[in-house]
Amino acid sequence: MKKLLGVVFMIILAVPLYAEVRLGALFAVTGPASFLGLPEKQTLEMLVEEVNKTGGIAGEKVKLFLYDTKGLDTEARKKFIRLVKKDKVDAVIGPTRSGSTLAIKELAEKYKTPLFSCAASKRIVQPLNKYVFKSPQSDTHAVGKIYNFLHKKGKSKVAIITAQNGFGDSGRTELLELADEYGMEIVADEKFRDTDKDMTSQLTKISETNPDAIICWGVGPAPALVAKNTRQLGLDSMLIMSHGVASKKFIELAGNAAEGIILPAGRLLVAEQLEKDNKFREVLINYKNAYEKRYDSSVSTFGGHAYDAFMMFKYGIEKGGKKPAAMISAVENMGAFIGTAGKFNITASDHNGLDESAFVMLKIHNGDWELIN
Amino acid sequence: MLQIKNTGINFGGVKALDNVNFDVPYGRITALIGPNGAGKTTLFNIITGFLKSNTGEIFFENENITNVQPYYIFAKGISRTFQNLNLIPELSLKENLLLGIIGKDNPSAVKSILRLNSKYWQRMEKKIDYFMEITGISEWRDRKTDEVPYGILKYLEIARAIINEPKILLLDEPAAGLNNVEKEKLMELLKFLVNKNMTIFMVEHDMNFVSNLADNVICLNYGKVIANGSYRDIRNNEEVIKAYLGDSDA
Amino acid sequence: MRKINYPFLILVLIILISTKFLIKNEYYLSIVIFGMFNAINASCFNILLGYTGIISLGQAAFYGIGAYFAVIVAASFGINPMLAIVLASLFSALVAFIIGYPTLKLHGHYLAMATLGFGMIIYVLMNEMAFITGGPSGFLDISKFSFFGVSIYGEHSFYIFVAIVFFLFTVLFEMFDKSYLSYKLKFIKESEFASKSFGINIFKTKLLVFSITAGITAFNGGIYAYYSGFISPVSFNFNYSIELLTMAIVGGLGTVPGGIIGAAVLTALPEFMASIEDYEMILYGCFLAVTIIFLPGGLTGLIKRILNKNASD
Amino acid sequence: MQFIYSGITSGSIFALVALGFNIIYNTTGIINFAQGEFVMIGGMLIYTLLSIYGLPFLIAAPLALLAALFIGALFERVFIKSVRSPNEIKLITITIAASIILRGLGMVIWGRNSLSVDAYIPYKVLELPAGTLTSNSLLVIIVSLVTAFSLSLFFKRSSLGKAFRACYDDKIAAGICGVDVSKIRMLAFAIAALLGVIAGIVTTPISYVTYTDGIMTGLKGFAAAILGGLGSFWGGVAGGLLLGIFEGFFASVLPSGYKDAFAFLIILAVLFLRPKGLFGKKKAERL
Repeated sequence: MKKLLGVVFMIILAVPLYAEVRLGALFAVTGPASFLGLPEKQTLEMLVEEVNKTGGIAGEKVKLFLYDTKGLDTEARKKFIRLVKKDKVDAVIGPTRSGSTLAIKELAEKYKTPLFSCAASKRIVQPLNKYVFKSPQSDTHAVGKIYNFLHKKGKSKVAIITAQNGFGDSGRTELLELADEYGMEIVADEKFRDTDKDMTSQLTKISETNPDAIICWGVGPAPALVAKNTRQLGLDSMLIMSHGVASKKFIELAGNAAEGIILPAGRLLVAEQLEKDNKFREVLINYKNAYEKRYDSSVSTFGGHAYDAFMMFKYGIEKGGKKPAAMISAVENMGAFIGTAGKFNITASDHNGLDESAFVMLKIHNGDWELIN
Repeated sequence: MLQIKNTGINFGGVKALDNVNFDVPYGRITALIGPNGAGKTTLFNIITGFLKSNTGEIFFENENITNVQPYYIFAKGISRTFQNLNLIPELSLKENLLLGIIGKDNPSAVKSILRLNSKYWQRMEKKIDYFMEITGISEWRDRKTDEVPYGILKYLEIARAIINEPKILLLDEPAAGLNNVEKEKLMELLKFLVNKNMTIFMVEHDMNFVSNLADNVICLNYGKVIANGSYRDIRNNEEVIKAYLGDSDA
Repeated sequence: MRKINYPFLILVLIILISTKFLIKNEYYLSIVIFGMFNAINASCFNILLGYTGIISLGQAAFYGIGAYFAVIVAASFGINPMLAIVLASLFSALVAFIIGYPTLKLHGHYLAMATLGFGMIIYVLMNEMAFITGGPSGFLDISKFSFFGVSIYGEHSFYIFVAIVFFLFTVLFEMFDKSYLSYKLKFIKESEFASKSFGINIFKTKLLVFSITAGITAFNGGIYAYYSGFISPVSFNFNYSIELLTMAIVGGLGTVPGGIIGAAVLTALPEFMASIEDYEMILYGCFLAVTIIFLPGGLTGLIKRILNKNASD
Repeated sequence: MQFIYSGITSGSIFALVALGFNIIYNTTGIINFAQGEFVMIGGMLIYTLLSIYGLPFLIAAPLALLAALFIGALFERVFIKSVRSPNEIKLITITIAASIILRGLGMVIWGRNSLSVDAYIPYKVLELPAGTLTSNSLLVIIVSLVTAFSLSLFFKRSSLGKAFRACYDDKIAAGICGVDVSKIRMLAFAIAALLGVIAGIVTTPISYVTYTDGIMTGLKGFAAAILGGLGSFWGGVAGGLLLGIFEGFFASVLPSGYKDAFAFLIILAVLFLRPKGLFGKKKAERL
């Protein structure tokens, strides 16, 4: 009897000894942004599983707490507090949307919990918050890449058509702000809603201004409609999309209308087309193959954001441990690392660490991505 | 007291009321009879301001009240009841009775919420008690309307219509749905009210009820007054007999 | 003039106080805070629909107007947040008055459409007037909240503040429920025709109720903005108005506890189901459906029946 | 001018949804907030039958329509008929609950991505005066109009259709005269679902289908029905087309961000001037 009690006692004692890394995650798994949130969720679940199979991080298993934000700010806020206060996580990956991230930016500092956001807005890291990192490229870089490309082609009359959501709004702001710097003239500034089913009215207005290029900034099915309607109206301007459509799904939806569309995107989509000795190739192909094998659906750059965020987190735990300050300083001193979005160089003053080189320009050709050199 | 002059109304080309003329004399009971669809309730609705007449004028105490707003007509001292009762099931009888008075007194909402006008409410309680007494529904005072017999609700509705002490009471089929005992009681109540100098104008189907009460009967058919006189005159009027027989043929 | 239901108010007070002392975890506190915001909004919705018979699918817009107006005014003119919230509340009441003037002449589904359209227009304005609202990306520049010099920050102090506001509103709603005004509204709801013929100025009364509830909702919205520290249009779209509708119905229309119980249950429910993920939406819908199908008086009706049964046993 | 073409295309879909609203409104007096979900389900069904089971369109479409009738009838039996002591507001809320359930099912069954099917007829751009229309858009317009006309014939000529109208005029009287009001109700939901599924089938090749689509589609259809006047058959059609044209018009003359606000502003203005919609009839109130 005494022996048994002893064993029980040992087990009770042992539980806290058997420590684990507690990782929180917030993704918009349902709601209008769910097609972004789902690959992020799947990627993270896959990575956590892999890491645990190989002994965890720094010898501790990772326990994942994942909640759905439904794409809502209030939900993100509630669930973040839940992660911090109820589940007592060491760090949080996500949320999917910029708005949701901004809604909890201050809370991350208040609760001293590192946050690795998967949303793009540069307002997430500017002004800098010590506890908040982000893994996707900023819109500034995408816009710069596009304007550079147009500049080189000698085009300057640009019409923009942007989505009425956080992503489109952030892109629009950058497009307008950077236009002067690159000598671009914005001749039309139109908008559409994610739920719109027809964009020909806006595009007719655009066609009257006769632009060299039309830049469409949005995510989801709506940009595919923009592409279709552009073809329908027979506009011969160059059609440029944002990195928001960088998934195979977009080509499927837009069908023939996708042909010839140009967009900036991470290298993930063209991993196979990279040269053999390209430093990104191995990382990208490994992730891509693992994801596509596991979930039987084609990889998207959004899932890649979760991948990169997890890599930051993993490094932070490995080198800094679970103490927030130490974890953050470890990530800040991570040095250059190759992620799916590009080459990160996170520092104490730059919590994103990507620049324009994270993007490559792609062209859609024969239903597939093609690298433009 | 109440004068209907040349009143007419059309509903999509159909003349629901056509050149109606009659007076409702002071301090009497006047009944408006006629087959279904004759336009009786329509006339009530015109008098109380819910429908706008196309022609004619209505005078109340020599004031032209044609097509004015319902609340103004109410303020002038014209009160009415309805075919379906329009009582509130979740409130008690007492509270339903209160509804008859607040439109007239318009007690301050803020004071009422903050419970500052208790003197007023004490007076109202007394008033409610009195009118429940005369309509004979005191014992049901705090019951909800779905817990009491239909006849009681009819009395309650009349109590609600007279609690604001109107000059003239318009009753839309007061005897409908009542049993004989209840009808007797109602007749007594109405006689009592007339003795108290109230004028009553009612729409009623029950001829027995009308014959016992009405000093004056007006018969309406297809929107026209076809007879006007005492019950005895009306009963022998050929057109009235034809109208009712025609009705029963259908 | 019925008697005020003191046991109910005392029960609410006890729950609020014991929550403060029993719940230390900020997560649970934050859920309770959200529950109280929802409860005030749902109660306002309940006064409109359950008492007066006005179906307003634009309540989220008033909530949003309150939130945006308060933070924008405070940020632009540097005035005290509390004053800004009061101003927001007045502004929202004014907007409701202007909108209500033509709208409240409509009835039933037409009224629903008009208020819904108003909500959509406000939503578009929140998105498009980016120069003052920050557009779809949201409004970040929200100052710290203080109440007569007492700084209120974090879940614990906000809990106390919101709980006080919530309790005061609950007392107000209860006093309203027992006043003649609530009878008058119910009379209007039961029959506009009859209430008109008893001299009630329906339009004026409706307009007054619509404006006051809009003011309360906006007041609540202002506090919400300071509590959350970030607002963006998605929090104030059509879906939120629909949520308020379901809260009021599940709780029980035309009763004071209705809005509160409905809000409490429907705020807490998704938290319990958070780990079910994909099936959450279906379960939530089923819960709603079952409540509506089997509980005619909502949850309040159910509780009343149980209490009455016990009392008669 | 382009806005007229695109307006008529999207407007004819709004019209179909508005007809669904009207049919249910006329027999039950309620607004079915799940009407938009029927459209979503239509798109999903045709996607499943065409792209997953690989059936030819001529088999898939009738199958989807049959399924629609079944879903609509089932919907009425499960959600509407079972409500205890029903009143208008409760019935409306139960349709909201149902729409949440349908949306949830849509997500679980068909996933979160937008789905698309190949066009049913060859893609062609028709050059029209000052604008263009695709062959697929034309198909949408034709199918919607044909559906509306055949439905109006059904209501006018067939005895079942007459029973529908009797129900609208007076439920109690219709019941006395031997019309099975409960059956008519179920049929009304079946027809409404059918209309939704037709709309879903014709739009999916053009504008895809996503599980969240129902909310906006339903809202626009509701707006169209109100604009035309609730319960008015051709009012719903006119309301739909007008709403579509308004939207296109505002998108093409104003900063397009404000187009929805203006579309709703127009609806508000119409309601203020004509409280029963453009073609709504005032039903005599019983006092």
